[in-house]
Amino acid sequence: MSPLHFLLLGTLLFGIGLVGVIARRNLFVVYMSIELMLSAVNLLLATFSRIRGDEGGAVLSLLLIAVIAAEAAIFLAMIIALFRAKRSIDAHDFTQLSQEHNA
Amino acid sequence: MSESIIFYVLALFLIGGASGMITARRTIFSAASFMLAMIALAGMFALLNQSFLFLAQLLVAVGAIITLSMLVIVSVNISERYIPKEPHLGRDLLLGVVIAAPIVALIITALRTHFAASFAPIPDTFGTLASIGATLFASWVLPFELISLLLLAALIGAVVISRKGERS
Amino acid sequence: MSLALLILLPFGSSLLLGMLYLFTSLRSERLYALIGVGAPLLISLIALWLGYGQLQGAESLHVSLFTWLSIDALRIEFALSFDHLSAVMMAFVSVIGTLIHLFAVGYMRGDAGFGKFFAYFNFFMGAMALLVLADNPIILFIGWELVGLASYLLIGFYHRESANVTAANKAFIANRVGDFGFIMALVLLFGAVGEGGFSFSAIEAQIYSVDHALLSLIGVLLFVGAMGKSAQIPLYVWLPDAMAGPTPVSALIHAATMVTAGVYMVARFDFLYVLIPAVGLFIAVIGILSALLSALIATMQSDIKKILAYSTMSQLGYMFVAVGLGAYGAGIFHVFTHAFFKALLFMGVGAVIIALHHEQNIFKMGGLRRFMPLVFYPMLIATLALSGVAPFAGFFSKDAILAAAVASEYPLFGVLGLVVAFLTAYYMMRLLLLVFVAPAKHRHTSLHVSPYLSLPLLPLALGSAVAGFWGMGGAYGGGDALTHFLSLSDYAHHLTHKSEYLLALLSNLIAFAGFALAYRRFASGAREPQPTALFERWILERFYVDALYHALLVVPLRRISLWCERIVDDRFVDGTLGLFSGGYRTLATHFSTLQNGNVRHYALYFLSGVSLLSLLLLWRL
Amino acid sequence: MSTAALIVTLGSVVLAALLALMMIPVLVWLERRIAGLIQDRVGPNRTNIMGFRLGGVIQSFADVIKLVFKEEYYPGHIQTGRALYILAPAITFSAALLAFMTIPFADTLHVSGEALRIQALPVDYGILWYLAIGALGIIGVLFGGWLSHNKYALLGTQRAGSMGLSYELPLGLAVVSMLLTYNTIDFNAMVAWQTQTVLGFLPAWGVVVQPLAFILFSVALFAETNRAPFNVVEGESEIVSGHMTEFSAMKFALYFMGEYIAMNSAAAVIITMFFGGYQLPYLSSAELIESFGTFSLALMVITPLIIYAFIRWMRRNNDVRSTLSHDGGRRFEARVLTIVLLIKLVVLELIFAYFAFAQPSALQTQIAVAVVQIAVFIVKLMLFNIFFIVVRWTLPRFRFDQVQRLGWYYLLPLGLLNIFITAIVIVGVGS
Repeated sequence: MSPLHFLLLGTLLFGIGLVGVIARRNLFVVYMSIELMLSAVNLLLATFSRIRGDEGGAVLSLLLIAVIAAEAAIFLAMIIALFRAKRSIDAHDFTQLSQEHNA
Repeated sequence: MSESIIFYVLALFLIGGASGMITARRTIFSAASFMLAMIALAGMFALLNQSFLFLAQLLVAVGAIITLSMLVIVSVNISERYIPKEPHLGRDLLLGVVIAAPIVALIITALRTHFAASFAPIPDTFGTLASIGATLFASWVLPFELISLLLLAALIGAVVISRKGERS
Repeated sequence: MSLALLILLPFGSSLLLGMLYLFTSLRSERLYALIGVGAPLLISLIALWLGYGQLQGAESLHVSLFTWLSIDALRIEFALSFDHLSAVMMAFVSVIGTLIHLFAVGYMRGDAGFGKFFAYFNFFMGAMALLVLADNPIILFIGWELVGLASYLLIGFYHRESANVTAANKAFIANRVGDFGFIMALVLLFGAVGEGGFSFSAIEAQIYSVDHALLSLIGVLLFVGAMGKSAQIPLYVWLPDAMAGPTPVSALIHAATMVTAGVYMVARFDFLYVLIPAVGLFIAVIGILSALLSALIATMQSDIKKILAYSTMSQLGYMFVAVGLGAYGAGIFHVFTHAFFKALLFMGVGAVIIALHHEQNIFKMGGLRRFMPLVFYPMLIATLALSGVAPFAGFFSKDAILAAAVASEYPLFGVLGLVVAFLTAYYMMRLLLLVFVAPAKHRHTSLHVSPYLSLPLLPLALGSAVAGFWGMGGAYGGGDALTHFLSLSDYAHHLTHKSEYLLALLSNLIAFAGFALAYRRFASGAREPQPTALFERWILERFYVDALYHALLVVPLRRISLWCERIVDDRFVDGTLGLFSGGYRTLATHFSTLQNGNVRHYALYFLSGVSLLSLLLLWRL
Repeated sequence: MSTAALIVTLGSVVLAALLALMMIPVLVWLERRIAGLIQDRVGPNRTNIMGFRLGGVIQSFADVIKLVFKEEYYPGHIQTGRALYILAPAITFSAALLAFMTIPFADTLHVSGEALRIQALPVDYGILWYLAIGALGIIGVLFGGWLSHNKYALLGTQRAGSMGLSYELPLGLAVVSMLLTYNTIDFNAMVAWQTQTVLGFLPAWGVVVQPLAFILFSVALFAETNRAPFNVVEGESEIVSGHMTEFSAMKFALYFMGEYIAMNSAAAVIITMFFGGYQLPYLSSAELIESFGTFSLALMVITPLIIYAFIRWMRRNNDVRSTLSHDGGRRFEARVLTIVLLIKLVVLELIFAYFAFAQPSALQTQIAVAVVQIAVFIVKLMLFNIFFIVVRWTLPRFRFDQVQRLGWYYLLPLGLLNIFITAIVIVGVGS
């Protein structure tokens, strides 16, 4: 079990998160996929920290966990707001960025 | 040897949980799978001698975030009929895999061909709360403070965004 | 420093008033009036003090505040000067301005825009001071434009009625035509003499080196500017319409001060005009035509303010005759005296209008002498002065002009001037009789006139009576004091004393003839005229000049514009652009299906790109 | 891993499992009996095995058997997600059980230079583990309640989730102030810190040093464990049984047991952090080892007195006083128990005598001290469990909004205030 295993695992997790963001319409799953990608990065950070024997990476990873928590708070608040607005958590229902739907 | 076995078991849970999360049609199963993955990830941290990260992962990622997500599902009462149907889920997932594969492949190739490292010898205290704390407050004070600011902003933002009424 | 104060005080108080009006809820008329009248009062004190210094033979003042523009050879100082001409102008502008401000306090009482009005009014005072004190044509032009702006703002003061806004626009646009001429003249002048400095004294020093033809062109173009500002043919059409503004505005701007700016400017450029007598003749012709035409129109008008407006234009015609013939002193003299009695007339009319609740038709008035003697008698004095009855102020100035005209190479001007004098006497007496003497047509039994409205008339009445003595000609025992004080490049005319007396007698007789005619026709009241004769209809319709302008300028322009809009714009310009924009639109329609507002899809595009790049890198690796 | 370490670890795990699992029937029994006591009635005391009632504990075992053998029934409307539906109670149960695992039952043994912790999970981040794992219990509640497809369950779940979140904060804040005080996250070190004295005579227990933190911590734990007066999650009179409404048989039992284990864990954490843990007041481990002979002598005197009193009490109360009862088994049970207790007394006296008069080895003394400390721990644990139960049956239930208001408006600011004061005091003392 070499460091490479951890790194490959982290990369794979990141890829899975990517697929989730692209393929899913359920806002909750999209949100969790984003969290998953962040966590994959976290795993990589922890691994690098362990490889170098440097705790800076672990600290960074710790800070990243805090960022994940902040992201969760905002994303969930947004989901609540969006759900209240349209009674839906389908990403396809939220297309306010395009002009024709604004009218 | 035993570590290898633990690694592979955890990796199985991790990949399985992650895949289950993006394939499950019901949000609740996604959340359950995600929880599984997060717990397995905590295990990975433990395996990397990052005992504090292990606890932080359990405490924050599992304890707080999953609970919060579930609470949102429950308290906003996003029941079955509000969940998108996603009739072409299989096709979409395939498309996603096709798009993500080259990216992952590139990183993996890069890692395999240009990265050769082994674990450095580490002291016993590596990754413990005291050690991480010392590092954190010795050379990472500014990021730490900034993160606290970020959390405060997120806190206020979450309150403002999810507040009822007043906004038209 | 005191010169700068003359500029800064009114502008500063205008700014203060504007701020107070815009940003505070303060609506105390007392405060606004205090500031609004205080500033002109201060500057008139300063101006009188400085003018007294000039009268005692002090050096003319020059002050350069800062260099405004410095581009290669173009070097424009923001400089002010205070010489004899400025002193005279400044003195009467500020004094009469102060009185009219005082009058306006009474006139505008209760108006919602009280503070705004005084902000504009003080702004006008500042602009006028800038115009009069300018040391070079550029600064003069700035003042020139600013008084135009103030005039525009004040004509359109009651902007809720579209007619007033139209009138304001008309004034502004007519002035722009004149300003175009002015600016062209300045450009040419600068091209000719600019490198050696551009202050009036510098220009005067170099003027002899300029080609005569060019100089004539400059003179004509400058006069075009004066036409616009001073309402001469053919740019006079705005002045009658400008009566839409509040009456104090008409009194201050459209009678006493701003409209004389053209005369002042020509007098300021006297050194230029003496070199080109042909252009002077042209000016005189325009002036006498304007005087005649407007006097004719005035005889048939029924709107009390319009009569005065046409009268103003007619008197301005006199002034241009004077300056055109080279009698600059006489011209400025008439400007000076005219300011007093015309301001007085307008203020009296304003008092009448206020008393009759904004009734302006003279045929609906009458019998007011009983109610407002404090208005009637000053107005009587002003009428006599305007009609040139000795020994009131107008007599001396008008006589000076007529004498200059008679003594010049073209005595026809004198004859026509006398005709105008007759008409003037006629329409002024008609006005006075119909308003004050003829039987009343209204049902008011008691009319109250505020002291604010009547008291400022008294000093002006005094001025109208005695102001002429300052410039009294030699024939009457005076010594042309004003003319000598101004020391402009007057052409010296020689008329024997006897012929002067004869001329004076003639003009007085003519004036009384006019009075008599008016008395015969209107003393016992009259109905609104129903024109029968062709000539009368012409006059009533103001010689169809407005219609002519409409037919000659507006209609063809509109036709051309329509043609441009339909053919050039639609077919050529839009067609070419449409080709491009249509292409873009087609492309955009196709691309916009990609931009469907779904953020996930945007992420998909982005990731597809990354994916392709990754593939490329993998292949290269 | 040495043999001693293996033995100690295995022993600790067994002990923890026993303390967690075997405590459940006892707690259920205690709950019912104390409820009966408070409501002026007897409580369950009839069930017996050959006349043995053990004061009614047997009733609890009967209940367990009933729950185990009950038919597995699934509500018909739960079509999908049955696996997770079954898993949900297990999550809650195992989270509660795991949270208990870092509680130290006795002081660290030092065997041949090796420090052996008497903890099921011998780690030094005990309190963090408790917070991290304890918070997972709520997830099982959320899953189970959501998958029940039931209005009452949904309401209960909403309440559970928001309660969990609101009271996690005062809990964490109280813990932070204690961490500041103890300067450690290790339970053992915390217990060691509490062997000091303050003001010369008071044991430096957490409750003495930080009374406010104790109040905050225990109130928050009452809420976290859904105990009255904060049991709005179940709120029988309002929402049937909350998230447990659609659960039956063993699935229900897991939730049920999970709650008791959580309560037990809470009691254990409270005594570890605020009541000196396994330590006797005034007697640190080192002092106890040093003077264990004297201590044994004292025990030799006290134990017979206690057992005598207990036997008298038992015989008096276990006798048939009423003519209505024809149950001769009671007298038989009392007689048998008396004999058992007397044998136990003799054995104990012998052991104490050995330690008092013979010369035991250092290891023996250490083990004996550990046993004493375990006993002390259990006694404290029981006392605190009884406290939990008494509170439940004494106070009425809060309304849900009142609970939330209490958490956010009072406990949270108080917790922050407490941290503030603690920090100031520590800086002041430290400098």
